[in-house]
Amino acid sequence: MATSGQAGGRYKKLINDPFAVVDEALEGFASAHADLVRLAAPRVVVRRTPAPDKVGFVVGGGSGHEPAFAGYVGLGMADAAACGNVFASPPPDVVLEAIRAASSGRGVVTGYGNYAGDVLNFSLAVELAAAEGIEVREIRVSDDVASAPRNEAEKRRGIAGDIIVFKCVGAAAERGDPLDEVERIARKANAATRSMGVALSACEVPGSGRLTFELPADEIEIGMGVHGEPGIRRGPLEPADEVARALVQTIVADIEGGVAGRPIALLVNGLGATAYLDQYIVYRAARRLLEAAGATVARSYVGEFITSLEMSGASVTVTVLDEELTALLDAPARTPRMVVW
Amino acid sequence: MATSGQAGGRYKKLINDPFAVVDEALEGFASAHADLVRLAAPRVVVRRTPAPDKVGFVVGGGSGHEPAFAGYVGLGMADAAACGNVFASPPPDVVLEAIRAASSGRGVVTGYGNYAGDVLNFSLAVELAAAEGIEVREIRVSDDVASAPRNEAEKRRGIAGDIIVFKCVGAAAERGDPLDEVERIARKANAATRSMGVALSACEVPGSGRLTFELPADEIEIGMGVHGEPGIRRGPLEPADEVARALVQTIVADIEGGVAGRPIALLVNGLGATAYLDQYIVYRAARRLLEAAGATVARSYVGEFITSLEMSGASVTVTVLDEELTALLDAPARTPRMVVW
Amino acid sequence: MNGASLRACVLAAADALEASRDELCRLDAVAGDGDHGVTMALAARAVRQKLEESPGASGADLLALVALGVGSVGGAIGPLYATALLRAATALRGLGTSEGDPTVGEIRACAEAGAAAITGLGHARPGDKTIVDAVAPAVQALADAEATGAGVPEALEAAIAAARAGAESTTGMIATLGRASRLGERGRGSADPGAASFVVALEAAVRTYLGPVGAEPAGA
Amino acid sequence: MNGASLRACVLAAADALEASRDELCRLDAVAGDGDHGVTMALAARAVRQKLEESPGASGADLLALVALGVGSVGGAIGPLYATALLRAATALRGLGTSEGDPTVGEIRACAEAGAAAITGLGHARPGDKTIVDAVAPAVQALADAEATGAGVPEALEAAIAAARAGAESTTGMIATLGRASRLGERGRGSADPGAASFVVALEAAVRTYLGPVGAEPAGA
Ligand SMILES: Nc1ncnc2c1ncn2[C@@H]1O[C@H](COP(=O)(O)OP(=O)(O)O)[C@@H](O)[C@H]1O
Ligand SMILES: Nc1ncnc2c1ncn2[C@@H]1O[C@H](COP(=O)(O)OP(=O)(O)O)[C@@H](O)[C@H]1O
Ligand SMILES: [Mg+2]
Ligand SMILES: [Mg+2]
Ligand SMILES: [Mg+2]
Ligand SMILES: [Mg+2]
Repeated sequence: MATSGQAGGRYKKLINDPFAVVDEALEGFASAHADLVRLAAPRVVVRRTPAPDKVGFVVGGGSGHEPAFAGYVGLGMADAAACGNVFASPPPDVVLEAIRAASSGRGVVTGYGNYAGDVLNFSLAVELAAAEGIEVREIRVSDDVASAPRNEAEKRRGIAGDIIVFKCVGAAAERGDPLDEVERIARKANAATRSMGVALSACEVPGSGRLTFELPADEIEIGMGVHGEPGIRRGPLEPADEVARALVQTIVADIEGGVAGRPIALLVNGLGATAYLDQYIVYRAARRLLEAAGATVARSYVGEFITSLEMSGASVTVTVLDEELTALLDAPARTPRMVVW
Repeated sequence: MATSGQAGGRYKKLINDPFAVVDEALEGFASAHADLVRLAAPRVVVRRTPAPDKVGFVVGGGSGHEPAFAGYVGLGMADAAACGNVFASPPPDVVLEAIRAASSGRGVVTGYGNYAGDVLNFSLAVELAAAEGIEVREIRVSDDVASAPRNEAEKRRGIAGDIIVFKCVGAAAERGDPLDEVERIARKANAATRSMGVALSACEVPGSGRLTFELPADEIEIGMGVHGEPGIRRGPLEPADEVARALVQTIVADIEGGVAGRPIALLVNGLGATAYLDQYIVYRAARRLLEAAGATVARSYVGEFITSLEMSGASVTVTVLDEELTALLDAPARTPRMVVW
Repeated sequence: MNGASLRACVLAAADALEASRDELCRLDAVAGDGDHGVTMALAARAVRQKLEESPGASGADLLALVALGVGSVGGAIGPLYATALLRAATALRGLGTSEGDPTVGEIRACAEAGAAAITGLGHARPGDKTIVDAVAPAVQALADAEATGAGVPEALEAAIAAARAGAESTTGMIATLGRASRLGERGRGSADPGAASFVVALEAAVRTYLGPVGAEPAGA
Repeated sequence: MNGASLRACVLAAADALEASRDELCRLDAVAGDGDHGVTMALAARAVRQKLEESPGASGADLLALVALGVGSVGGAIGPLYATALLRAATALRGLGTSEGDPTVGEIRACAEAGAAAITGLGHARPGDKTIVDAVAPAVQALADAEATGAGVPEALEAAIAAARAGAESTTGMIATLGRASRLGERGRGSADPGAASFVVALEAAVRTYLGPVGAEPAGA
């Protein structure tokens, strides 16, 4: 049985030392976007020009998900990003450094995907920050409906919904909202957001010498996460319309009150190797299904927002909007990988 | 020998009918970015709000290169994009429709990569437009130094340099430059721009049932074009620093007077499946080499600007800048896939 | 030439091109972008649709529709076929023989007009490893047949044989035009896809026109 | 405990983890994200660097350095090891025995403090298919050895055996915590990578401490 992977079940990569990928890429990133960001410490990306008086916003997580997370540091989004090794949460001292950089005395919010490693490391950092007198609120994005049932929604992991939540939180902080307000927005945006993804092929953590999983040549994994964590089922490779139907149906069924008559944001995220052509075909299918379910697609985002190295696949994210969230999504942002104007 | 390709030497795709990929993706694209663009005809993407009185700018080419070309329609870049089948130039009537939509009476410039098919179809369209009284100037982007020697530079094909040229031309047209001026800018930007790429794996034209080429598991193709046209040599997969060296050396050797003491724009383009991590590692290496050669990297662009479906690989583009080109690159743009603010 | 027959010939060529999709993609993958089979299959679809939309079209009008259909696929091959077929249609119209069966000379004249359009637009010469290497010998074979007074079936069979030999000869050539032109030596050893697809289309069309081997022309 | 010896034990564990990189990635690929071998190899590098930077460190100070090194890799495993080693270092410091060889009871006390830190931070219980399933039995084996008055070599061998049995038992378990927890039945049949790497590290460290089989403890 043929296995997924570029060649011989492995991927060819444009890298040097497999253990240096994160630091080399961050050096490149910081120099390419030096007008917007800089490296405050080895794994800590901060705004070139810090915002003087606002609630700080720190994002972070494992590397290998670019443009997440450093790509969202800048005006209207994050003040700092804490970057870990590939698919590994940054350690507490890196997160603490990011919190310090983001702090201008009005408190800090940290936003990250709900994974065991991130929870452990960020929580420790938050404790350390508190000991330094910095008040930090944590928001664990948990949009992946495939990762836990609705009655255990707090166990769900965070995938592409990160970007919707980060955009809203960043905009709220940027306009000067106080800490409680920014935290409220964070929880509200997270609660309004649901995602589900599908993987067509695996990726390879540099240095691991193997793919993150094996998928038969004619199968896909429905509900897979952004690290190759197994999803809810494997099935044959179906047309994009059918794949989109599986994702959208599960998402819509999870939204209390459904989507009929409601404005939504629709985000399609490519995992890395999926062509834009395919991403827009999935978007088209998802949009048709959501409109058929009575939703009004008020805002759309298509592209690679949070990837899994060179994995092939995509996810669909739906956020039920109101005026407040819509205004925050539309607020200006100028970051290396998201510009809203 | 293992061949490249996702699985069984083929790629899994999120598509429906392989012959409908372009139209389905364009439907998705136009609805996702309805605030900026609309479909004026089946394969013709135009600005939602046409610019009333300026030189028109039409870009176009085969599909499968997204975000090129429709992704660059909008304020500060193109007025219309003519989209062909996958890896096939749009036919003359589609180009003509785009020219008509872009024309506001001050003439039109068409910009496209220098490929036999595009030259044939665009030239025929330009003749048809002339018969309707629309004056059209053609700029064939020819930045790929691997595709022909320097003394036959007019035979070179166009790859990621497209984006630099399109940005400058779009900005010149937007600020109201007359037709001669816009054409001058187009030729100047093209003359100042050189690129070279490397492919690590192939892609699959939907419906073709096969990869565009076979590459052994441990080899890369240096100088490959954005459709999988063979490059100048095959070699072993080397570290990113070595690959970047091969590209940058060839590019710099091709620049009359070299880069020492000159400001340049450096663009690294991912072909589709190459992770951002890898792109930034290539950027870092290219930047170091260019700086070592005495250049000042004044502007940087990293990402997927012109892809080859799910091909793995990257290209490096260097544009020798002056104040005029720099100002045009920095001018505001608001398009579905390029926002400069 | 009989209109219903020309329509049948075109549809047969369309079917044959679709059936050759995989092989044509394979040839194009050697040195080009691997899409030629898909492009010709799309052309076949587009042509079929044009013919369905105009069920009454025949003769030169039908050729013009085929030109529009093939031309709609764009790429390098679309405008070459489109211009060639439009010029052939004009030549056919000029002959004013759309009711009866064409003579060898009439066929030759139309083919010549089409071939001239291809070289006029694409600037390829024999030996450049393009469709011209199949088209030019076929036209020459028709001219030779005309000179020796051969019948239509014989002339058309000679044209197929010449086109096929020409396409096969591209295997030893190095491309100098189009996508494959930067390959140099590495492209040698594989036939030009455009030349190959021309043989596929020509053979299917002629076989349909001539009917089962030895029978009278289908349109007679 | 002898400082040089502890250092040697740690370096042996680092070597062993690096040598197991592929196998640990393979285990993590079954149900997790396939990086555990890379993470532990990065931890080994970081620890080695910390030890090189402080050539004089020994005892509790050395354990604290190891904690910082492992912790620097982040992920789920980094903070678990870091907290465990820091607590073990504190316990060791409290014993005030850094000069002589530790007794079984002293080893048990440090191990218990470390194990408690892991469950306190990660909230995993035995049976959840985590590192706890290897750590908890090892600590229990030390306690049992202490109760029966066994010697240090015997106690440590018992700890290894118990850890290995515990790690092997995770093969039949379904993960309920961490990345693998959404896999359900499909995760069964493969050992937990964190438990497996703990056995690798423990075994290498103990073997170095005890020296060649039958020999006196290396630090003696
Ligand atoms: N200038 C030209 N003159 C004649 N034929 C050409 C020319 N350029 C390309 N061709 C023909 O087109 C064929 C390629 O067609 P196709 O693959 O459909 O187009 P594309 O190159 O756009 O992918 C070549 O095999 C060759 O026969
Ligand atoms: N809450 C937890 N308590 C104890 N151990 C855990 C917990 N979460 C994860 N682990 C351990 O961590 C291991 C995974 O480590 P690793 O692959 O390095 O981290 P990540 O999950 O961040 O990729 C698991 O096999 C398990 O033993
Ligand atoms: Mg991990
Ligand atoms: Mg093509
Ligand atoms: Mg082709
Ligand atoms: Mg892991």
